Amino acid sequence: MTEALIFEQSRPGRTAPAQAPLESVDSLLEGCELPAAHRRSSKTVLPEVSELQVVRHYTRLSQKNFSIDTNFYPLGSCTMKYNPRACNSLAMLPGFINRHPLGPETHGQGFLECMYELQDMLKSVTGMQGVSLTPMAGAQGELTGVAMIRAYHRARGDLARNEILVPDAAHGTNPATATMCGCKVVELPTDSEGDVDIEALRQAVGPNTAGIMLTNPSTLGVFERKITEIAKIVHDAGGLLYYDGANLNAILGKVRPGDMGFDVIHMNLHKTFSTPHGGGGPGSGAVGVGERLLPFIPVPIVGKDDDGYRWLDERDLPQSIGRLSGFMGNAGVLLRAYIYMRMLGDEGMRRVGEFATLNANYLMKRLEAAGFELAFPTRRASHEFIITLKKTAREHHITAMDVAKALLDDGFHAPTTYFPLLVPECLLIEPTETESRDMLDAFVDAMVRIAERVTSDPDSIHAAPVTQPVRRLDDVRAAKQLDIAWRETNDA
Amino acid sequence: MTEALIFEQSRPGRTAPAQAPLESVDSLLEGCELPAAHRRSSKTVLPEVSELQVVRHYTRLSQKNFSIDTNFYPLGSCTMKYNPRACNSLAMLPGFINRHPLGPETHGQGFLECMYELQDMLKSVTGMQGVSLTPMAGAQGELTGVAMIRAYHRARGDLARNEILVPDAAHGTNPATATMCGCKVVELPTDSEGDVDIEALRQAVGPNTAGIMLTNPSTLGVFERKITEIAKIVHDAGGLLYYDGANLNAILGKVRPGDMGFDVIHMNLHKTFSTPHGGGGPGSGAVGVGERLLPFIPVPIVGKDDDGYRWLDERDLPQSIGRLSGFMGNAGVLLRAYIYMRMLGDEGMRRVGEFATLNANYLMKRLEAAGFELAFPTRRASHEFIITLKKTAREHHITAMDVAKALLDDGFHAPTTYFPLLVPECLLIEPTETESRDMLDAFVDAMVRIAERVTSDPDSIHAAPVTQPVRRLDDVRAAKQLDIAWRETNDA
Amino acid sequence: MPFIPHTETDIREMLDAIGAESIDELFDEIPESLRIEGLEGVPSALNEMQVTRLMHERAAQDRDALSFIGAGAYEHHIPALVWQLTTRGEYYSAYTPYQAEASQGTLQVIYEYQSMIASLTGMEVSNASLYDGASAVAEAALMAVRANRKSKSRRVVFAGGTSRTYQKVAQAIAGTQGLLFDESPLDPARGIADPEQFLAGDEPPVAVVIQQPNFLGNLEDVDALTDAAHAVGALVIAVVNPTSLALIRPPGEWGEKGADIVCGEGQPLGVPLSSGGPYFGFMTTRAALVRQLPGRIVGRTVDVDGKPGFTLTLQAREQHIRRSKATSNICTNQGLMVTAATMYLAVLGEEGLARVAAASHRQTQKLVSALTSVRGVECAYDTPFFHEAVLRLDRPAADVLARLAEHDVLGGLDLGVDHPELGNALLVCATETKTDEDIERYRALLAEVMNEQGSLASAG
Amino acid sequence: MPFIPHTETDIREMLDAIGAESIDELFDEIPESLRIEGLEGVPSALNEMQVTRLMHERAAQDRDALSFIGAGAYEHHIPALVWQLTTRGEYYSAYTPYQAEASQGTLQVIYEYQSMIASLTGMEVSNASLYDGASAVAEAALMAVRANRKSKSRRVVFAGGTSRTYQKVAQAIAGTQGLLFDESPLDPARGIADPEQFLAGDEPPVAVVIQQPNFLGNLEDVDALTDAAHAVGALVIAVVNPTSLALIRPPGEWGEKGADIVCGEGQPLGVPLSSGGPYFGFMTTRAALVRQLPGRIVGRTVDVDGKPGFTLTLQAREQHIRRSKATSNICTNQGLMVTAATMYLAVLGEEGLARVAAASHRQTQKLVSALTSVRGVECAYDTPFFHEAVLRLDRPAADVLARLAEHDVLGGLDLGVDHPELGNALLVCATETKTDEDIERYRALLAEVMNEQGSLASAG
Ligand SMILES: Cc1ncc(COP(=O)(O)O)c(C=O)c1O
Ligand SMILES: Cc1ncc(COP(=O)(O)O)c(C=O)c1O
Repeated sequence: MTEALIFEQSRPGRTAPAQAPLESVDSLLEGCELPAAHRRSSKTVLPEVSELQVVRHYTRLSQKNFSIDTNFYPLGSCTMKYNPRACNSLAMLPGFINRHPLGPETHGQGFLECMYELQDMLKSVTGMQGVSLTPMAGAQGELTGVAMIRAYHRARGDLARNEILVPDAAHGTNPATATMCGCKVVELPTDSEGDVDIEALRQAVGPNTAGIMLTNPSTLGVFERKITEIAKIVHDAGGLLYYDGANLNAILGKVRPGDMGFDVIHMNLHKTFSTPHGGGGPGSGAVGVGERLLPFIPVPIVGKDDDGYRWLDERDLPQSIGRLSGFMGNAGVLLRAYIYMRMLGDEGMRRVGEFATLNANYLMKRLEAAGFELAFPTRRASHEFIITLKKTAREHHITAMDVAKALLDDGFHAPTTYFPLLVPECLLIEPTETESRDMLDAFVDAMVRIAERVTSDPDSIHAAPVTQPVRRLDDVRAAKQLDIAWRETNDA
Repeated sequence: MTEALIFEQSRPGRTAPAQAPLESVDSLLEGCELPAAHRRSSKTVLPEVSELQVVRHYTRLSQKNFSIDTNFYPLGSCTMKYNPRACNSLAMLPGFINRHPLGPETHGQGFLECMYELQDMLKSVTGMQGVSLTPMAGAQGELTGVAMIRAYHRARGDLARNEILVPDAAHGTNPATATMCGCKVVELPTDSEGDVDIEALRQAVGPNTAGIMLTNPSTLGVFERKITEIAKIVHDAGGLLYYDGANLNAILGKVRPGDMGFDVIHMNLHKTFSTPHGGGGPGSGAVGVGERLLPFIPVPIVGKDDDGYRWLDERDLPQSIGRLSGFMGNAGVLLRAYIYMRMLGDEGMRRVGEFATLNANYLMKRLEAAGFELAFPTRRASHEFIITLKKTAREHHITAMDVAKALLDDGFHAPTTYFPLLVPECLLIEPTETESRDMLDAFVDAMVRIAERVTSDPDSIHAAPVTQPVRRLDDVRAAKQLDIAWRETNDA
Repeated sequence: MPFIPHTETDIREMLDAIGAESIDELFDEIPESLRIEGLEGVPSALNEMQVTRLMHERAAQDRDALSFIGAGAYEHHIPALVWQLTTRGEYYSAYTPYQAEASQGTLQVIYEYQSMIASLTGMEVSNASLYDGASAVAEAALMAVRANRKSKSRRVVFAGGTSRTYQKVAQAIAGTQGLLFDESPLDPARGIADPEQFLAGDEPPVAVVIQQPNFLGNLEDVDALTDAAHAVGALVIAVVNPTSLALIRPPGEWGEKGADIVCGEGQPLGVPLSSGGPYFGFMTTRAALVRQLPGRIVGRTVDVDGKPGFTLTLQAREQHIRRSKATSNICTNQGLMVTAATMYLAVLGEEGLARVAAASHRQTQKLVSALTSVRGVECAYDTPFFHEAVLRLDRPAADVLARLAEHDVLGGLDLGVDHPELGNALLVCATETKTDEDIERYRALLAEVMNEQGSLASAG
Repeated sequence: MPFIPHTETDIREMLDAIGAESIDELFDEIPESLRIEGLEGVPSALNEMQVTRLMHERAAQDRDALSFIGAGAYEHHIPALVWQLTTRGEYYSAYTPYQAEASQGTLQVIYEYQSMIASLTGMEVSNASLYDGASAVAEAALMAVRANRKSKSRRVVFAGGTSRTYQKVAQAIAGTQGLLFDESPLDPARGIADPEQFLAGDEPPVAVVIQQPNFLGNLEDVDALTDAAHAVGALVIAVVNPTSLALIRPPGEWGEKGADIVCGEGQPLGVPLSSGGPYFGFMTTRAALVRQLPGRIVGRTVDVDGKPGFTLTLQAREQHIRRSKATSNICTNQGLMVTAATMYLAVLGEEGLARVAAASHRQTQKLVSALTSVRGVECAYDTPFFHEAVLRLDRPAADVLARLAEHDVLGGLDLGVDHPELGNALLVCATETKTDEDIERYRALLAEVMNEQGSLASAG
């Protein structure tokens, strides 16, 4: 059923009085000096609804979502794994959520201790020398990393280095970040087996090379086998290596970016460390750095001395690239990651990479056996892998998008579609380690049923989804007849 | 989609290891003296599932429910009003939920203070002299009340009084309770306007009369107008009056059972005081008593002296009918009621009865205007009212049950059907004060649409519901081919 | 007007539709003389912020003691998922699943619950819950009387170690129907019922009640007791701790034929202590006795399309159908608690629950060893126990407990009140939540208190 | 293996299906030399019970101070429903609504959010969130440069009262793209930017940033500043506290033409303080500039049946489509916080939010009166403020604050660190959460501390 907008449920004069001060505005402002010139007189669209209406509306809306808690969600590159419920309730203990970010360190030792230990654990799993928790998502981690690379070169007077090498398979945030840091993006081609084209790389590096941004395993779902060679080439050319940690889940406990030769890394704690994705965020893009970039790390970070834990800021780290957020970053997300890591422990952490990889390889083999075409059939899957529907698209006019929509009807969230851009009609599938084999088998069954319908009943696939709150939406109209904010008038 | 039973998702050897001690049973029991003769060897059906499976299963199952938080739920006699979310979170503060019931009073002054004040507020709104919070639901409150009435007569040596008068419209718990207390039930007829038949009452009372159980307003949705006369008749005959507080919501702040002449009352805190119904409970059936029954009140209750709050028990109340629960009753429910009452305050409490009554009368008039037949067209509705579909049933073979099912398809929970038993094909409709007029109008619209289909498309009503997870269920088969516990074998 | 959504316009138009001048007029059938104007004694409204602060202050007063009290309510770790899911509005704010098609969530949960608890107790069928363990015993006694048609007796014998509170509650609830409750002697040396004396003398009872582990924590000789009761034609009501059943032989396997009715307190299965409730009572039995069960029962069936689904069944036992002849007056039960328990049992599983039971047992063994190393403290019995045990002190437990409590250690239950015959006895409990450090903290504090009081005593 | 559901059988059969001997074999493409064996520095696993206890202990260390700190993050009452609903799994564990049909819940919430925040700021369009207020300012500066094609300047001027932290963050994020940030002079007497000197000298900037209320709590003369900026062809970026907008004129109404871009910290709208995050940054603008907005945007459209629905739109601005030419690199944003904020705004409504704002204002007025009654404490400015004000002390604020904190009163922010030019200055804040008793507690304690330190000083 369509759920009316909250604005449409509004009635003049209705309120939820338990939620606001009991006195009226006029009575509250009596005797206060708030000049009329500053006072607002215009109305807003804020709805006038009861508390029950709010509860009912947002409860009902929630039911219109797929989520990990309700559906298998194999969205490649996003690591949609189980978010332990304890992480939520413990991170929201009153002591944590009521603490003001500028409160004195004496009143935050519990929180600071968690952050300090989190920094240490993240160093340990990545093989880096320093960690800053402040970036608020992967993309901000990237920005931090490239800014540090830039600062490093500048500190050495190496001002010409403003090119960032990025494989063509890279996530969009990589090139966007390089631009945001005032760098030029140099795209690197991928070879037929999904590795970076080494020759092209050799050509590309030079005195302008600031660094390279790599995801390993890459967004193609394969491990970059020549990583040590790449590292050598880039380092020899005077560049630094940035590791996009979005895919860290694949190798957790198996191999460390620091050991591969990376100088800086961001980690998506909302992926590998299972903080919730929240319908689009918040995440955390904590960064780890090697020796060379240590002085440039963004502040604040948590240090420890005889008096306990304390913030280190610009005064402690004068070469820091500075601050990226109003306070210290997404503390609540960091707490969730901390709790998750403590529950995994060293052994559990190793198992993450192992079982994420087992699930992906199993699913890949089963889909291959069922007739689906793999993008890189000669390769191991990492924690994810790609199938391409280019033949189906060509022969039956059923696209990756069509298959994605048909999956929704079977109760499965679709894999990532049309990314990476260089594989046509692709589905990037990431089951994660927290899904059972039964679920993977059920997914294969659904894919097989869809494949059968491709020939037997293609229209039904074009018509999909039919079991969702809406059917396929008119995206063109959405962009052309832009309606992105409700107004009293446009519906009255 | 059908959600497989949790047992069907089980696989041997699968666990949710974060939830149990990390050591194995054998290792835990090493060196412990637990004789083999006591050890269990048989298996259970407890499922072997992962934490994600549990979260996903019970999240998905929850979505198969109608509830106040998702639907209008005008279930007569049940007072399905908004359950404020603050009542939930505040009653579950660690200090409250971690407190052991036998912990010392020194460690429970916060809780005890709430209970003491709750007792007082309940006295105030009912006009009674004493309150015990211990009964765990309305029915247990009834049992408490009748047991006190019995104890009162016995204490006076009045041993013959073992008859309880109960109107024929009474809720099933009333006669069932009387029986459970070893009393005989004498049924009283109702007159055509919904009042107790006074003449019949006069006939019925006598030296065996222990008391009468009344709901006022009655389950017919009307206020018993001759209540003072009834009270006099029963009292004169030596009996006491029991007030079934299930319908207290109708008169909260307007009139008090104590003032009507009742000697004992139970309150369904899960109705009038908005504690959640929890899919069937828990509730609370706190009892209030007048002067005469004070000595017999069940223990424990909370008292106050110079040292603070403390439990009063059998030692303080030697004539008490005793204990009805292992500890003190449904403390968490009581806390929710307390919080609710504090948020309403005196004025808010008065408004409850007013707006519950306004909503019921409005809905009644609108349905009458739309052609529905009222059971008591000459009467005011209380907080609820009855329509009868006997004509529709006779002429179109569409029953109250059919209409109930059709309402589900429109997203409305059905009113109470086939209760009270004496009104044929009845729907007992209780909107509560927390529903908006818009919602009531939408309900009328739905009823009108159904009424139209009664003639235009009766089959569609017989076929309803069609939008729910299942269609109409085979109740006969459920009782005949009894399947009330899953066993490995019966599905393997 | 908290929680009331009406605008002034609504009120006016609604009254117009009704044809009334004022809301007050809607109450015109109520005798004027009865109407009240104010509600003295109810303070004026607090908003949510104010009540939040108030409740935080109150809760803060009750916080943070290290507790070794059991005695019928047990502190266990409750997985975070349990209450995060249980309080979802769809469970929390629904009612009894009268409209089955719109309540399949609750119904399937109850069906799963019934299956789990029946299996855990070793029985065939279960109801959907009763109020709590104590009242369940009362209902079980009434059920036994109904079920044991061969017996003319109304006498019900409690094995000597059964909770005195449960006995009192049974008396209060079932006593009015003429049931006569007796307690069999406790073997003072072993702290369990003596099978020899269990049913000695008197007329054979209609039913017996055997608690395992008993209130003192000890493991009864349930086989002998069960067989003795069956031998005289009595039904056996087992009262059990559900956690223990992952480790200990279930009532369905007691003696030759097994217990007939099993009930108990469900609280240990994922329900917080909460000062005593809400908890839930469970009750299971043999299939043959299902029609005597009190309370709701959910059955699996199919819909008109043959699709499986769930519905309330065997309602003819219940008050809303059978009225004065119902098996019980229970209507609202403890559904939400059962929802929590089902999730708890699902996520723990057999192995997890067994570990909880085993860890509780081991920590209690450690606790007893530690505390009895303190001078003046000894073990009252040498009987196998589960996760509670009775200690005997050389002085009244109340004084010791009070001193411990000053240091926020709640040292157990003073048995002096309900069991004066046991002397200076203290019932202690440890579960998997108590670490070795917690036990050591208790021991050290106890040693200090005993020492200090001892020297005080000798000084005085 | 926490959270991993595989049984031994699963593993074996899965490896068989893959054709691998062991899980390790699946890593055979990774150079042997890089593979590690253990994870030193990661402690071994705790179960949920253990980590629960640990976190309770840690949280207990951080608890229960009476705080008068604001400075960009504000303590407000958050209705209980907000986080009970926001943490429902369907919101909590979903991701960016890439599959619109299966994400209508999240999408409609964001559409409602966009509508509310656009309206509250007096603008036409909004994005779906940025990371926080500080980074939103940086994004706004970058957006202004893109949008103001007429200007050749890369200079952005901050009005003097703008948060220094925001300035630093803008520098760190946008500085690498060659933006030059300047701060205009603060009128030392009034604690606001002087409109006369605002854009004096130098080349006209591409944009200006005006914070209202400014970091010192004072209300700027936004009309004059806005018009001055527009007069020289600069775009106006407004940085606002969203709570204040229920009471204070919104940026859309500043000066002749209104601000061009509005951003700020969304935290006051239902997001807990949580040591600094996660919060969310909001950004709204005029419809004409929508294609320059960074971040996600949700639009309303219809499905193939003509039924209304919601979807991500204008994605061509974003990194996943436009890559190096995107309006920003932002991908994951702060969706869950926006979900909370939407519920917060819905349940408060305009009237509720205005009351929160008015109560905060009044309590701050009372706070200032109370504290300035203490000897050695005076008001730094006589300018209208919203819910923060600067006090000047006769000694360094740090010492005073430290003493107050010992009594669990957090007396405000010492401005000595970021604003040494203001002398011994203290930024204090009260919201609707501070009662008259709270204020009196602070006053009394401050008087004591000032007195004690005073006498100590004279004694020493
Ligand atoms: C490969 C890759 N890199 C970077 C990112 C950006 O991370 P975030 O969304 O946390 O900004 C993502 C996220 O989807 C990603 O998949
Ligand atoms: C009129 C009436 N009396 C008594 C009861 C019994 O109350 P409870 O269900 O709390 O036992 C009810 C509950 O539905 C009722 O409606």
